[in-house]
Amino acid sequence: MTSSGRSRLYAALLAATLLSPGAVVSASVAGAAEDKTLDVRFYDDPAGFDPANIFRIENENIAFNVFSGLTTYDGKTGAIVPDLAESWENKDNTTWTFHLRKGVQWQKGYGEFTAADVLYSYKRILDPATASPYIAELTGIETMEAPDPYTVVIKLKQPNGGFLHTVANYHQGQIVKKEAIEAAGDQVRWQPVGTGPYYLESIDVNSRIVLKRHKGYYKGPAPIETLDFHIIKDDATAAIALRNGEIDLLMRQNKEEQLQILKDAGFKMNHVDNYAATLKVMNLSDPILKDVRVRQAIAYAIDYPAITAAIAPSLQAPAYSIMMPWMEVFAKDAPRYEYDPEKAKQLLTEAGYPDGFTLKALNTSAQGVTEQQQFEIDYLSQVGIKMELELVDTPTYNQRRNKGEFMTATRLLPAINPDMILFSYLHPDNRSPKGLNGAQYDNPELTATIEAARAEADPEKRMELYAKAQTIAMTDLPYVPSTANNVYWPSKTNVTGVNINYLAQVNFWEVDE
Amino acid sequence: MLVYSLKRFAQLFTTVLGVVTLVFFTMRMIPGDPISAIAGDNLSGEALDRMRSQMGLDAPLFVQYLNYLGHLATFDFGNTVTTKLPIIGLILGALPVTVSIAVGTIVLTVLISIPLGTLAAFTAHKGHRMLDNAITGVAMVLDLMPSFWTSLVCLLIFSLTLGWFPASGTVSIDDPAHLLRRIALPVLVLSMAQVATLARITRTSVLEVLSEDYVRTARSMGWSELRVLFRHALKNAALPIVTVIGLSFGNLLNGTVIVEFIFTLPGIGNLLVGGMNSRDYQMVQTLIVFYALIFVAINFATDLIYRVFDPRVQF
Amino acid sequence: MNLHVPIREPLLDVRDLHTHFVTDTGTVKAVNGVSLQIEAGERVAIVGESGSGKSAMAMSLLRLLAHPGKVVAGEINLEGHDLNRMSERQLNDIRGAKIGTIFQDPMSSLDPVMRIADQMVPPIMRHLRLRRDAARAEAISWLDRVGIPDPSRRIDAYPFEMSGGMRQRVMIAMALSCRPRLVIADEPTTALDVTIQAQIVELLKELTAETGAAMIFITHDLGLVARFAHKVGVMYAGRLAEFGPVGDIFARPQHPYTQSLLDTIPPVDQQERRRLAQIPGFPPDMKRPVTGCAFKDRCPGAHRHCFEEAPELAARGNDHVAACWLPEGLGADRTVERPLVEPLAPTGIPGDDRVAVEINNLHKHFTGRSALPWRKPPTVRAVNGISMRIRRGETLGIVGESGCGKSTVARLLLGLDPATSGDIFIDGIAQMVFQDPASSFNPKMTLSSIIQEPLIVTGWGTRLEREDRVRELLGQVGLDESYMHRYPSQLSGGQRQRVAIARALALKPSVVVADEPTSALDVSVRAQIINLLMDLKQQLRVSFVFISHDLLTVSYVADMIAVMYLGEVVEYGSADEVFHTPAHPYTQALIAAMPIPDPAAEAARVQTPLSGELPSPLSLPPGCSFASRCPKATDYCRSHKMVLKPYSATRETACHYAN
Amino acid sequence: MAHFSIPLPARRTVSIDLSRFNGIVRLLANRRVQLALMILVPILLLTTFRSVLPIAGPLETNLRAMTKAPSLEHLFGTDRMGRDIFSRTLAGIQISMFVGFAVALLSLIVGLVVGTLAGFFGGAIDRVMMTITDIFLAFPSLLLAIGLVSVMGTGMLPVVLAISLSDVPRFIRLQRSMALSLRSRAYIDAARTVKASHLWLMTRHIVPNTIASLLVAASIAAANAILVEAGLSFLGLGIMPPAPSLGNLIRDGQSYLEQAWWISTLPGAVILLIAISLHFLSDGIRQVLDPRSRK
Repeated sequence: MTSSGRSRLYAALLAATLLSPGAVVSASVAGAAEDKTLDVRFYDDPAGFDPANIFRIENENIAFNVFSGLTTYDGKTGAIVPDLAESWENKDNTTWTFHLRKGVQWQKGYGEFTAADVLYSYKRILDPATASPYIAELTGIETMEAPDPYTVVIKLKQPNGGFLHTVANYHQGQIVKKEAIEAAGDQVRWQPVGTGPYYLESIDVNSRIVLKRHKGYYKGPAPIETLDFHIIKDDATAAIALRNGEIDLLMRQNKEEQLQILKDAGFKMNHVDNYAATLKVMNLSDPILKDVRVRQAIAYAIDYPAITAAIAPSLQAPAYSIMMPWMEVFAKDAPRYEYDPEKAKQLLTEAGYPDGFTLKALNTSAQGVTEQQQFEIDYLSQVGIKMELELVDTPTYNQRRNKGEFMTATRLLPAINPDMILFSYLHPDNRSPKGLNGAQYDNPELTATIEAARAEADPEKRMELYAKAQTIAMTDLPYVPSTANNVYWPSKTNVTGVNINYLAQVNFWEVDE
Repeated sequence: MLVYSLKRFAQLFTTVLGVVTLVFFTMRMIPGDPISAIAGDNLSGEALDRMRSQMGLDAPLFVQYLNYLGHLATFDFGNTVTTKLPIIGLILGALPVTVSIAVGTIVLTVLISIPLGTLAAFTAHKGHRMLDNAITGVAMVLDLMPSFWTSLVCLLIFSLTLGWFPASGTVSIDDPAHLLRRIALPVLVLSMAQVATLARITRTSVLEVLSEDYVRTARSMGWSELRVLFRHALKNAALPIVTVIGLSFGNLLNGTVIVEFIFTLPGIGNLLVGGMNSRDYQMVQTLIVFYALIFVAINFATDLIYRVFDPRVQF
Repeated sequence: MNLHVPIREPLLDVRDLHTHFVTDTGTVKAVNGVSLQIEAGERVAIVGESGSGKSAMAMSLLRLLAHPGKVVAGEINLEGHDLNRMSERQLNDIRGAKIGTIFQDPMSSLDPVMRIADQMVPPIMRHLRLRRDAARAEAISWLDRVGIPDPSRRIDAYPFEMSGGMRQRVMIAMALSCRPRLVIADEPTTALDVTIQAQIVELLKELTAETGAAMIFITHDLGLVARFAHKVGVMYAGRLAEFGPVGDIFARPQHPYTQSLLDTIPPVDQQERRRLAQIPGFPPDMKRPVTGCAFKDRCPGAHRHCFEEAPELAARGNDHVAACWLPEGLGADRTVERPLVEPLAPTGIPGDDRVAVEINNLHKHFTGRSALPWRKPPTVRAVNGISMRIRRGETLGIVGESGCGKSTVARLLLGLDPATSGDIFIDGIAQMVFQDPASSFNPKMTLSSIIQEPLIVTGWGTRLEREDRVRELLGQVGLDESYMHRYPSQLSGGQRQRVAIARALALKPSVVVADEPTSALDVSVRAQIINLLMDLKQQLRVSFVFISHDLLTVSYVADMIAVMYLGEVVEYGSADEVFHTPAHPYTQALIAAMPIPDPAAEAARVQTPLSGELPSPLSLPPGCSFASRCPKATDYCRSHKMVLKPYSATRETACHYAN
Repeated sequence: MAHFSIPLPARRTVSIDLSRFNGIVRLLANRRVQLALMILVPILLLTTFRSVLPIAGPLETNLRAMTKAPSLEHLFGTDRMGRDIFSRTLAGIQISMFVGFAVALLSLIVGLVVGTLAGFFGGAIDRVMMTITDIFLAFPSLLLAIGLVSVMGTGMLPVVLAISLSDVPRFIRLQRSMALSLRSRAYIDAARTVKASHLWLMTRHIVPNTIASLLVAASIAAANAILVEAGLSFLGLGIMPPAPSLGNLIRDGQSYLEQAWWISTLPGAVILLIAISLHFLSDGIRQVLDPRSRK
């Protein structure tokens, strides 16, 4: 066989791998012949990988590859696809029956995965002793049952159309093994055992995380034997390490200028666009901001397309809604606020602030005043609004933001479960300090709409309700969308399959070199 | 000697206790706690409060303080607050990195600056200012360049362009050759900042010694100038030099943060900043105790070295 | 005695030596054309005041000048070879080997961090080409010869483990260790106590006689010259003013400067207490070119010619040369003009019997910190039970060597330190004139505010009144009003001491304590200050406590003298009596050690310097504190404490055998 | 280089007479001071009158002139946001100089007061003060900085305090050692014989004689503070951008070194010039104060 013929076959097999999880055996075997190692940049100190207590994307990405959920997200489309559950059905969005995959093996010899593991995992989250911050995600469950080892039936207190997100391979949705948890004691976060494509072989919290291929992974072993994550915090150093060939794949490059250098040097610029929106949270209990015209004026006053084009054409794009355009629920007809300083001035005059006012923006000092903020200050000053930044360090910032002690602050929306976003950010039950509704937003019409949407069984009607909710939200504007963020994982050209999903995560089972 | 040791011990005790108390209450006065540090964009206040009470961070301050002192007295440094890692292990893991950087820097600095400073002093003593000015000037320029800037320039030159040293990679004392390659650039960068100070001190003290009466005595007995320089001047000038080296060693241990960050070295500066950013009280407190211990130990070592150089120093 | 029979060429022949210091503000011509010859075995003293260039000249010989000093012209012929034309390397074979050097301050002239052996042995190895052990043996033998006890052990000591006297002995041993033909001694005894000075001078005399080395002896002390030198060179403004045999110079000085210098010394003979001669003005600024004789501005006999042309050295007798246009300088009868000092009755002011100061059984113990808390801390008994009375208008002189407690007494009198026990009664207030004119004043204050300070602090008068008082005081100490706004650094040493006296007098004190007020001053200035103190005493009827190690000056100034030793007064009485008929062996030793500026008298004295050094004040001997050094001491002395007992009507002494 | 081996002639006082006449004159006559002023004065003039110069404001962005190399229009070029770096540098100098000055002043005052008390009284006061300075010296300065920023937020004041906190112990020690050696000076004894109060002794005799040395230390501390501020900025603890402190300027441009070297290099060169001038200034002050140490 000619070499071109062989590579064509290989490509075909690879395509098959990506398309249908079932038919991968031969490709994986081909990969397993060599003991390949992929050196990956990891950008911060690891904080542990216990699904019940996991924080920050980089740690979540490790967990994403170690654990599995009943469902998971497709790396390219963001759609929910089967994972440990082969299939499922639901009644009235209330009773969810999952049919589990058979023969799935736990890592490190913990045997076969069964329905009991699912029940244990969810109960663990719900156990107050676990002190999981994600407990609220599962409190909607009324009963959980395992009629047989391969079936799980979950009954919800109220209908929830987005429940498949809850059981996805993310946070509370990740399935753990009782025996492994008990064996780890208080070191659970450092001894994760899952059913995912990679297991944690060793970790040096100061410098290195090593993942090894889980040979018994139900889709077949991953092509790469070893994932060697090196902690490199500085973005410029990380770029140099990639250019030096010390690493193969750079997890997140957040400096536009480095992206330019890497692009010019011919590296592969793996990326996902619009993975999340940055919002300006308008605290409606503020006497000035409670006037909707003021909030709209702010939205009209800033030219985000110009800003993103100027400072980070790769990393940012303007955002026009709290929903991302790729989402199913995205409403195209919701109001948009294009740059219009005259209109902003007019609205301010109508609201009684012809000379503007002072907008105090709480922010973290971690990056100092960003270029974006500097532009915002510029733009706002042109309509008479004086934006003053209150910069505090990250813990303080988080604390004040959660307590609602600010005039305006920002939030980065993780944009995967639209229903969850709408509830967390717009439902009055979730007003801070209790929840994430930092705007203190309470519009009964919107509340009724999202509650109805969640319960609605008919998908078309649900979409309509969601669209209505978006229209209300974008008219009231408790959150002013500013930018949508893109995520870049530059790599050497021979690294393939780096598909970053909308949680900014990469499924390494798909990666090869 | 016994008396001296007792005194030292008393000094150590008061310094460490003072430091511990200061850091304990300062840390808790600072807004934000370990829980708020891990709160990202999508954890609600309710969820965080649950975790807070779970971790017992709401006990009365004084009780926490006494508890802490009790643990300290039994050398129990505990675990990190949120990640539950044994702190002593983290510090012992990071210490060799930082210590190698500090030692490397001191060695390189000494190797460069003492000959330079001596040369400058020698020529200045003879009334030739040219070389003296040049040395002092270059040292000053090196001293004044911000280390984060020189770090990147060094990376671009020595790592990217010349390919001599890696920019990343695991550091371990088990592999000294690799360790040396990894710390070479940080050591270079840090030495740049130290050379000026040490060269200046060397120059000043050698110059001072050169005008001492006993140098003239030695010259009057037919000792050559160079011999006088090496046998008399350097030995007598050693005290201020040793003091500065001791001080800079202490400074280096907490001044390596920036290079550790840029060169991705897992040292204790890294731990400190990380601990501070995550409000890990336990971590920061323990590190500070370490710093205080090191500070006192360096003072002690400096004193011992004094004794080697100057027989007049008695304990 | 006559050593200078001209045999061959001289050992050292210096011709027209010029040494300059080039500084930012001008060139100091420190040595400006000196020529002199020294024969083998000859001891030549070079005298002169600060800045006369005597040290620069001596250091020029071996090119040991610090930057920017430089020999710019001249020949320095040592045994026919011109040192000035030698390279550094060649000169290093001369340094130490042919010419040894002894420096002024034994405390700073030895390397503090090197053992004696490491400093002495390598030069011996190098110059005498000996192996290490032989060189070490040689070094030990030299230490032995200079009187270091237990030399084979002490050679491994560090300098700080030795006293100043011992260090100077080491310095001498080192300088002589390579058997040089010439020894240059730059003020070798200035930093030492008088009894130690006598020891060192004797040692130098003996050793140079033994080795046949010639010697250049730089000093400002005319008494030492008389005791020590064969020949004397008097330097002034970088040149030799006069050069000749010591007897000749003292008996028939030819240069007005030499003559004035000799006149400034208080006479030994107290019967005729004349006002001391003063040399007016200042030495010339060495940065400026001098036309004519450098001394002309200060010379009472200067005439026109002196302003036009500098005199060269010209013969004035056998081997005697002087650089003066006047045939005999100021002449032999110059002393007559000086008035007699009005003698005061030793009991103070006639008709005024009041006591200004009374001290009863005064103790001052300094307690150190003990090594361990439970151990008894070490205690220095700096003042150990003294009692004295000073009448109004009387001057009490306190003499003694360093460490005897005399300065502590001063501090106690002034209330600067609290006494451990005993009483001090002062009728009025006490003020002080400090030793070091450099540190006596806050350099940041003008003279006006310095002198006003006591007035301001005690709330005296208004500002105008205080300024008037400052003017009055400046007048009393002989300074012009224009000095009011100057700073201390703008004054000469003598002027500073005048200001110090003015400040001390500001509050009209009943007693002024002067702690070594003249010891940091040059001879000519010293005379001015002593004259001033004598004048003030007569005008203001103020009591003085005059503390000094210089017996000659004290005997000239004081009415009563107290001799202190180890915190005790060993002899106390009228100045004449104590000075002329000392009763206590220590007083006798002090007077014997005191150099007298009269070569004939010196030659006649029996030189048996007091042996040994001051015992440690931490462990005083149980009996008489002087017993360890006393030539007359017996077992009785060593076991019995001595107290002052009347010796005559006006004298007390603390010696068992004096009575 | 004046190491006189000869004792100074008495008339030397005459030459001091004139020069001593006015300390400023002597300072101005010093070559190092002249050099320092030749650099500092034009920089300060430009800084002060930057508003009337024909340059863009330091915060003015210009999307049409992004990342432009130095030219006549933009002497130091422009940055990613099209801001004129020359203008930002001038504004940065103002901020950095203020930081330097404030740190120097604060350290000086605290050092002076505490050091004088400790050195003058000695004993228990001294021991307590020294223990406290020991504790602060043993405390990593970075931690102090992080702590202060957390408590006070970012801005000028916390930066100044954070830098000062690590300088203050050094100033205290310096002042203490000088006070210690001065307190046994004869002129203090002289004042004590007339029962001058402690306050009088400290304010009239100790402080005037130590202030000059502290000033020397302060000018070095000022130069150092400018650099430390730059380091703190790098860690996000300094003065917040867009305020163009020199540290921020270098930090902003640091990662553009390969594409646009001027963004960080030119402001960096200016920091260097200023710091070197401050060192020269302190050297000059020292030389003028102490003619013997003209090394």
